[in-house]
Amino acid sequence: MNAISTSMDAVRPSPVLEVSDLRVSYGSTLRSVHVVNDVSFVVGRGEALGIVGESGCGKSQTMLAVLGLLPASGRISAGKVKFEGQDLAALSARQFRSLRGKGMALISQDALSALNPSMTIGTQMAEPMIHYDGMSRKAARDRCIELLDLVGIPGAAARLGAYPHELSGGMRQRVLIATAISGNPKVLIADEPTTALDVTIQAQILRLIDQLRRELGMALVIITHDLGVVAGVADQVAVMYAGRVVESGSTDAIFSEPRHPYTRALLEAIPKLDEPADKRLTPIAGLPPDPRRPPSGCAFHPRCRLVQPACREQLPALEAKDAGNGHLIRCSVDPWARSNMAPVRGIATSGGVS
Amino acid sequence: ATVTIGSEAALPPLDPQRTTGSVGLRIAGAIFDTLIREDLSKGGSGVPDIAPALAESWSVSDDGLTYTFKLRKGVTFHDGTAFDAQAVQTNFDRLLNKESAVFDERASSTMAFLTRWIASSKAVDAETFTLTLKEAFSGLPRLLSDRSMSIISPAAMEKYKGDELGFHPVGTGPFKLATLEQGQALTLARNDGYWRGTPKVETLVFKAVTDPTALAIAMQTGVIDVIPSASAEQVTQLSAEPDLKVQYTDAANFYFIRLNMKAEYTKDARFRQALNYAVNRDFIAALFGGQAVPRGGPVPTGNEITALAAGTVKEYNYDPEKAKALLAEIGLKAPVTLKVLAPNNGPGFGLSPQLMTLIQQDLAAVGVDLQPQLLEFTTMISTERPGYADDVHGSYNGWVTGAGSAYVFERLFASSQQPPKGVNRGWYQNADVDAKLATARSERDEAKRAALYVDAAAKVAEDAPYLFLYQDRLPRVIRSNVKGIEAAASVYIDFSQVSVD
Amino acid sequence: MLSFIARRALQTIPVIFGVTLATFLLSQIIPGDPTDILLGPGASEEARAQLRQALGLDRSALGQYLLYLQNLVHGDFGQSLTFSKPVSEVLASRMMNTALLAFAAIVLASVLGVAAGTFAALKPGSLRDRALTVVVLFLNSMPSFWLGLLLILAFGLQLRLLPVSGMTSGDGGFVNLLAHMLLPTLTLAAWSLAAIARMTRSSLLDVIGSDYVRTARSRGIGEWRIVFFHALPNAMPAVITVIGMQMGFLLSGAVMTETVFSWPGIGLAMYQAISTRDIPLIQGGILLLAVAFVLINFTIDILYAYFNPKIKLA
Amino acid sequence: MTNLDTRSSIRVDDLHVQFPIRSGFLRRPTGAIRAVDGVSFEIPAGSTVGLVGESGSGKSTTGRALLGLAPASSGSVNIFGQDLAALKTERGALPRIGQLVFQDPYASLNPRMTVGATLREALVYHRIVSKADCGAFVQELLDSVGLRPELAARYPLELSGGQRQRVAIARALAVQPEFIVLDEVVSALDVSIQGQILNLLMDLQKKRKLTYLFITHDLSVVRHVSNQVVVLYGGKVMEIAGRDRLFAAPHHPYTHALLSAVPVPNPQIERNRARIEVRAEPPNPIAPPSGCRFHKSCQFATEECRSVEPKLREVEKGHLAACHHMQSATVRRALGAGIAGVTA
Amino acid sequence: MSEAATTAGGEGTKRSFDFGRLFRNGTLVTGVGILAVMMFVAIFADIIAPHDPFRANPIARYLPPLSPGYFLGTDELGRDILSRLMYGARLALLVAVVPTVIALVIGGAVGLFAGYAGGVWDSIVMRIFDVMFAFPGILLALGISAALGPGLSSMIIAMIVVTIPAFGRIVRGVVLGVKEELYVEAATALGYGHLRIALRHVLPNVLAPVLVYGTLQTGRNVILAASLSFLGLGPQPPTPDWGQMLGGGRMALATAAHVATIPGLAIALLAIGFNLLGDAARDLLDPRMKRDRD
Ligand SMILES: Nc1ncnc2c1ncn2[C@@H]1O[C@H](COP(=O)(O)OP(=O)(O)OP(=O)(O)O)[C@@H](O)[C@H]1O
Ligand SMILES: Nc1ncnc2c1ncn2[C@@H]1O[C@H](COP(=O)(O)OP(=O)(O)OP(=O)(O)O)[C@@H](O)[C@H]1O
Ligand SMILES: [Mg+2]
Ligand SMILES: [Mg+2]
Repeated sequence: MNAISTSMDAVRPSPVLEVSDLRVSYGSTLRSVHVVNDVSFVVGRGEALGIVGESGCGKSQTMLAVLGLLPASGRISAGKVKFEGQDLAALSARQFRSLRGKGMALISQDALSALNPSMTIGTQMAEPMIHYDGMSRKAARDRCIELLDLVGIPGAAARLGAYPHELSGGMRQRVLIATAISGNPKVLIADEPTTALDVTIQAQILRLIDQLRRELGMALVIITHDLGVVAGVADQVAVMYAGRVVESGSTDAIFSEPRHPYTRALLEAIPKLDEPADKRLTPIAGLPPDPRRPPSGCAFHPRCRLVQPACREQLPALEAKDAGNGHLIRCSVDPWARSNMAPVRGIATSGGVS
Repeated sequence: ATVTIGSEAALPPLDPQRTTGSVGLRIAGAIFDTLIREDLSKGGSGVPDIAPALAESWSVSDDGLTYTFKLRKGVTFHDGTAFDAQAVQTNFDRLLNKESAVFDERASSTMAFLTRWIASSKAVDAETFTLTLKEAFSGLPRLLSDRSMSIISPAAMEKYKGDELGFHPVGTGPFKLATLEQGQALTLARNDGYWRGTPKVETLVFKAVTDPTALAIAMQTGVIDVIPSASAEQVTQLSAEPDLKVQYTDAANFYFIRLNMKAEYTKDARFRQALNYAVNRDFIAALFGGQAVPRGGPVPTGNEITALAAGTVKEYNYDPEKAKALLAEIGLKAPVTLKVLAPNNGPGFGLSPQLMTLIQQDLAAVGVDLQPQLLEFTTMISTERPGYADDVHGSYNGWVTGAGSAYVFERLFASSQQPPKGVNRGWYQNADVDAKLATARSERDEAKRAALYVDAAAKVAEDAPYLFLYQDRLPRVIRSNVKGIEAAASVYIDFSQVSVD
Repeated sequence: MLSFIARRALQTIPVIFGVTLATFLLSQIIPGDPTDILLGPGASEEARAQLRQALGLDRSALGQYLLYLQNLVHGDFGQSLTFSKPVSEVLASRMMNTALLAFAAIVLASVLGVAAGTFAALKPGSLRDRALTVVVLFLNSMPSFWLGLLLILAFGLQLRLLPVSGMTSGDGGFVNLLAHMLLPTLTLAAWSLAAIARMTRSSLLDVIGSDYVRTARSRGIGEWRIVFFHALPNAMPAVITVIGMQMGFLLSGAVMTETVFSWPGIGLAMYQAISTRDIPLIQGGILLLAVAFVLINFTIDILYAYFNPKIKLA
Repeated sequence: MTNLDTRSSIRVDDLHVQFPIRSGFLRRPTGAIRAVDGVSFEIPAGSTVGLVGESGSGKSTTGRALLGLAPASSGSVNIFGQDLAALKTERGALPRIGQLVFQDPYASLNPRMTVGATLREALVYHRIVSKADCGAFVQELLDSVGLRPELAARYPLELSGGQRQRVAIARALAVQPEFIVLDEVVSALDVSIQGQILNLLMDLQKKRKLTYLFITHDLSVVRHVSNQVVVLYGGKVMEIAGRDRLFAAPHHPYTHALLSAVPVPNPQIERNRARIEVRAEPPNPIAPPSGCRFHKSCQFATEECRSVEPKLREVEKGHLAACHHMQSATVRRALGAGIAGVTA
Repeated sequence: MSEAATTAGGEGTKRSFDFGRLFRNGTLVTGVGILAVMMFVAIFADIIAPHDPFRANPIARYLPPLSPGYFLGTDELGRDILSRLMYGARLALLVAVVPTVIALVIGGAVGLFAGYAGGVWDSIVMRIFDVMFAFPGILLALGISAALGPGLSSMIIAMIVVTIPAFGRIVRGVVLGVKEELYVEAATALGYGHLRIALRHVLPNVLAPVLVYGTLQTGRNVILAASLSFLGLGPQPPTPDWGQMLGGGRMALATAAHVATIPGLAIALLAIGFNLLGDAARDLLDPRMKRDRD
């Protein structure tokens, strides 16, 4: 459908959200734990960025940091977040507040717990409109109905008086999307918006988000652990591991030509509908690291089949290598580099990698 | 002007003939009159004299059996009913005549100490009333001055039966009931036509403050003007206040452990004497912060015979060696365990647990193990009422009512007063004492009578049926500007004389 | 909602029934002969026997219980021995005083407790949060009668600012009543205040950490609105439960407080009743307070349901 | 697909499971949740049957009913020739034939028992080995699920999700069952761990000749592990087919919708897929719709679908579907188009 | 198992207990510290008490604190307050812990049974608990103590009766939750008997929250016991008992405030000790169990 927009030589649109060298830490400054490290990405106007990674790799923390919603015990200890060129750290609490909802909006993972259980959905949706945008109750109500219609909730007017628990999971997720887009945000951040849903409903919701993004011209950051979801929705993909981005680039590039051993391993570890059914999976051995005790060097080295002595000592930088066109990887081995076609020792013996 | 009296306990219903505690009887004195009153206008030690009240005068027949009272004229009850002989007769009907419509079982039993002497009563004419006794009894006028023999309006008596009367007290006294807040507070208004002259204060308020500290604070802060019965701590706390004065009434009373003549050990007089020698009464006085004086014998200060008895009636002193010697003489094998009942609280018994501890310590020093059993006051009374069981060695108790009269010795020590008839619950019996008391009872020569009582008391002291302990000095705290409360030897106050500067 | 109320109301019936049985049994094990106290020491045996019969003391235990129930139904709680009045009258005249004290205390405890808890929860880990935690811990661990004595010591004895006993003094009046109420109310409220503050703090922290509060923030809702319109209403059910339980404790805590401050309520009457073995009054007082407790719980459950949309609709 | 030799398969026949709904003063049952509403299928010994369907479709309940853990109100279950009802009466018999592994590895292990104790308990309780030999057997079990022996001394809290799931599997294996219900065993695990567990399960099946009922909502996983697939919707079977058949040529519109919704990690395919949308909410299990359970969501629904409940019919050997219209040319054509390009 | 070897490598939580963390937990350290001191004093009262706690000397009564030889002064009988406090610690710990433990065992057993058995049994037990619970604690204790006559044993009985329904309800509530846990279903699937499931799988998982509650309840029972003996329903004089010491000192509040305030402080301190321990235990054992329905 939008194959052209992400083609290699397309010029990327002007950036709305720029994150550079972001670090999120918990605990006292002496014994702090960095759950997000050196994370940088740029989302252009109308663009869709997918952030993928396993549980605990820091996806949500990154986005909470961007939105200024880290819990009291956490903090941004380094790096910068810019929204439309404006450094968010320079904003007053009040300015930041008014940026939320209008500049950036969030759709969170669990739709039941993301809606206030003791307020009707109408009240929740209309709240910022009435209290911050000075809309009349009537106008706000009309706008809510319009929004619910937009996300495909039948009988919207009648649903305004419902409490969240009276709606099914799919409907709640739609309500959440409606509330998120109610301020016409420039950036919509969706943190695992479909994990709790059935596949059929997931497909609908993803389509809905995609469609709204196009219609409203929003930029989208979608966080997920499901590679399939990203493949369908995102233009750009960032793969995170242990708090760091290990590979990023256009969706096509990442899926057709994954360069980081982790990205590759991830793709091979899951059964896929488009592959022979009997193919034996090649799981990634071991477990993701505990952020309190990060491994030395490259965080992935204990699980990497292509590990080299250097990997244990030195943390590689996220760099273009020779991939070009914004495709960045964080690997000192870079086994699939074009200039490095001779197989590295270990690939041949490991077997499963194609 | 208003005078507020602080009460250390909840205010009971105001039916004087049913009430036993001093809290209620104290208030009764403000509302009611008796036929004969105690003259509280003079301070100083000694039992107050008796004076005419509703009875202007009285005479005794030669056989000592018939008392004739000439009643005061022109007195009316607060409800307008005229006071006359018929009214007095109705009051006695309430206590004596089971056929009468006003007869009250409870009042009758409460007043038994008086009515047991009376064979019959009669209203001769409007101003003349006679009481015929079962046997000669010279102490009758003093008994009639007891607050519980207050004369109640016959109209009220007919109107309010049972408990109700206590909530509608109607008497001839200096004050009449204005408002009543159950248990907590009571307001009395002056009776303008009072026969002893209009009282000097308009209102009298009685307020129950059951916490002693709070009562003292109320006194400090001016909420209350009089604490009629103060504790040692209250006296200490309040004596520093410039506008308050402390008054010691030294009315007759005694506190003791009554011993069981039927129980092991205590049936032996030597053992009882040993106990009396073993206790350090100075410690007890110290415990009461000087508000109590040691009393090692049966005759309290303020009794009719106190002066006479001095030096004649033995007072035990602290002599543990002697106690040990006596115990050795009996040849008791230690440890000897004594089981004694004691109230755990109640007016007059606030320090009971502490007192028991002290005595325990003293007795332990001579090899006697005292095991006090603390009970609610009422529980204790109902336990001991039929007389001590054989496994109980005695109980801590006190005696205030009528302790000024020599007749109190008969009430406490005569064998005729053993349960169920009386309060000789320790089963004390001494024929000699009984004989002396019986003679004294009808003896009309005051000097002879007194001498007989002194003899009896001396015998009693020798027999030591009690472990004599102490006498409460009954201190009062009064605001300086409140006048007319004299240090007469009585727990009561003559409210008709109270005034405020 | 109606059916919920009805169901809940039906549930209280067996409980109240059980409560009457329990109070009855309590009186059965209390030693002491009521005739002693009623008639005084000098009464005759036949008078005693008569009274026993009149009181139904000669019947079997079951017979006595049935008589007791029958009397209860007619509003007859028996005759108080110390007050020489029907127990119902004694309790009725004092119920308002206790209710007044308990009500003032629960209002004070709720308002201050919720305010303090909220104040602490807004900045968890801050100095004020810690200070408050310590205060709450102290209030939570202090015997109320001791606190009462300390207050008497401070305000009555040292500062001589406030009256320390009874309900009124002098001519009374509202201000006078308030002055008398202050210390007992504070004493009675202290423990509940601590419990309410604790619960408010912890459930508010729970709610503030919840997903929907974060979502509300992500939509640009201000802190003030978050706390008062999003967090507090959702923290309320837990707080209300605690407040409800506290009401029951306040009624019983009144025994200690009323004793210390000579407050003429049911608690003081019960204390006096206990020291004089006034069985009917003890029985009546316990029954009344227990039933009040049951009814309060009933009300709280309804309130709880009201705040919880999931039950409201059921 | 009927197998005449019942001893070599597990057969479920017209299984119904209902949970009573109680209400009113007396908590009387006033209705029932029809969680499983007439389900029949067969699991040949040594094979894996995948049970798929959306949340609430009755997958777990079916699995639990197979092991006697959910009350079957009617229908029969026959496990390798023995009737479930009969097995239940004999103490310990059922657990030793069929075991269960749950989705949530964090909740399915007793947090107060060490791994060793958990395994020992099962072994000793069922007298698999004597107490004395227990230790060695525990080691063997741990080894068979790929865990180091020293883990026996740990508490579940000290294990990762994948390790816990291995312990749960070991616990099921302890009683040496022939049949295991695997209820969403990998759904809660990280993608990188999923593969480890799936491979382990497949290896164990081969080694121990196990029969699996594999419950999942993830079609890619089902395709990877099972020989046959049963598709549930609203407590009813929509379609049963061999794995390859089902993915290549689904006959039921619901199966098709399901397939078309699975995201594929391939941008080219994803962008060009036609999706069949499921419009309505899942059927209410208390008052299921008349006719076909799926008719409200089905784009091909006709009047017949709304009133007449379709029977499960054999489309070809070993392939059954419950749809009035599956033979209709339009439907087949419409469905066929969506699948092209997804399955290789 | 190609992945087996690597799976087990270098991850997972360390077995070793983090004592450092415990030590840094101020709540725990303070709570344990207070209780340890109290226990020490209680155990060694004979040795460390400067005076005979019973020795009365009214001549030297109401000595203020810091008087020579009497660090905390003397009471209304001239007894050494410090020594009485030390001996009183024994009783205070006893009446706080013993009734709580007994009530925990009885209430816990009944609650476990009711929660696990469910159905009619549950309803019956819960109605009985409801009735017991309908009597506000102090009041019921007061009634029972009054009924059985004052004294240590009747006070303990009263406290047990009052505490049983609290534990019963808590245990039942937790059991209801635990009963729904998957590991209980797993145990059922493994064919274990009811008794084994109740005792081996449900009970241990109920214990932690119940012990936390128990510790907090012990703190409450410290106060309940003090209240009862303040009212004269506890151990009888001259037993050195804090509540009673406080009651005895009450009458001299104005003239010798220390006699009442010092034992009150001791009571509060002991309750604080248990409360802190309970709070710390709750945070350590189960951070999710923040709610305390008091
Ligand atoms: N409040 C906190 N205090 C300390 N560490 C935290 C806190 N919140 C999150 N973390 C840690 O930060 C890391 C990243 O968490 P994050 O929620 O961003 O993961 P995620 O990638 O979103 O995972 P998931 O897919 O499970 O949502 C985790 O290791 C987590 O343990
Ligand atoms: N114990 C129970 N009591 C009452 N209803 C139940 C019970 N267990 C399941 N149900 C209901 O039965 C229906 C089927 O539930 P089941 O758990 O079998 O679904 P599922 O397909 O496993 O769903 P999921 O994918 O969410 O696990 C649901 O409507 C559910 O609410
Ligand atoms: Mg996340
Ligand atoms: Mg399920």
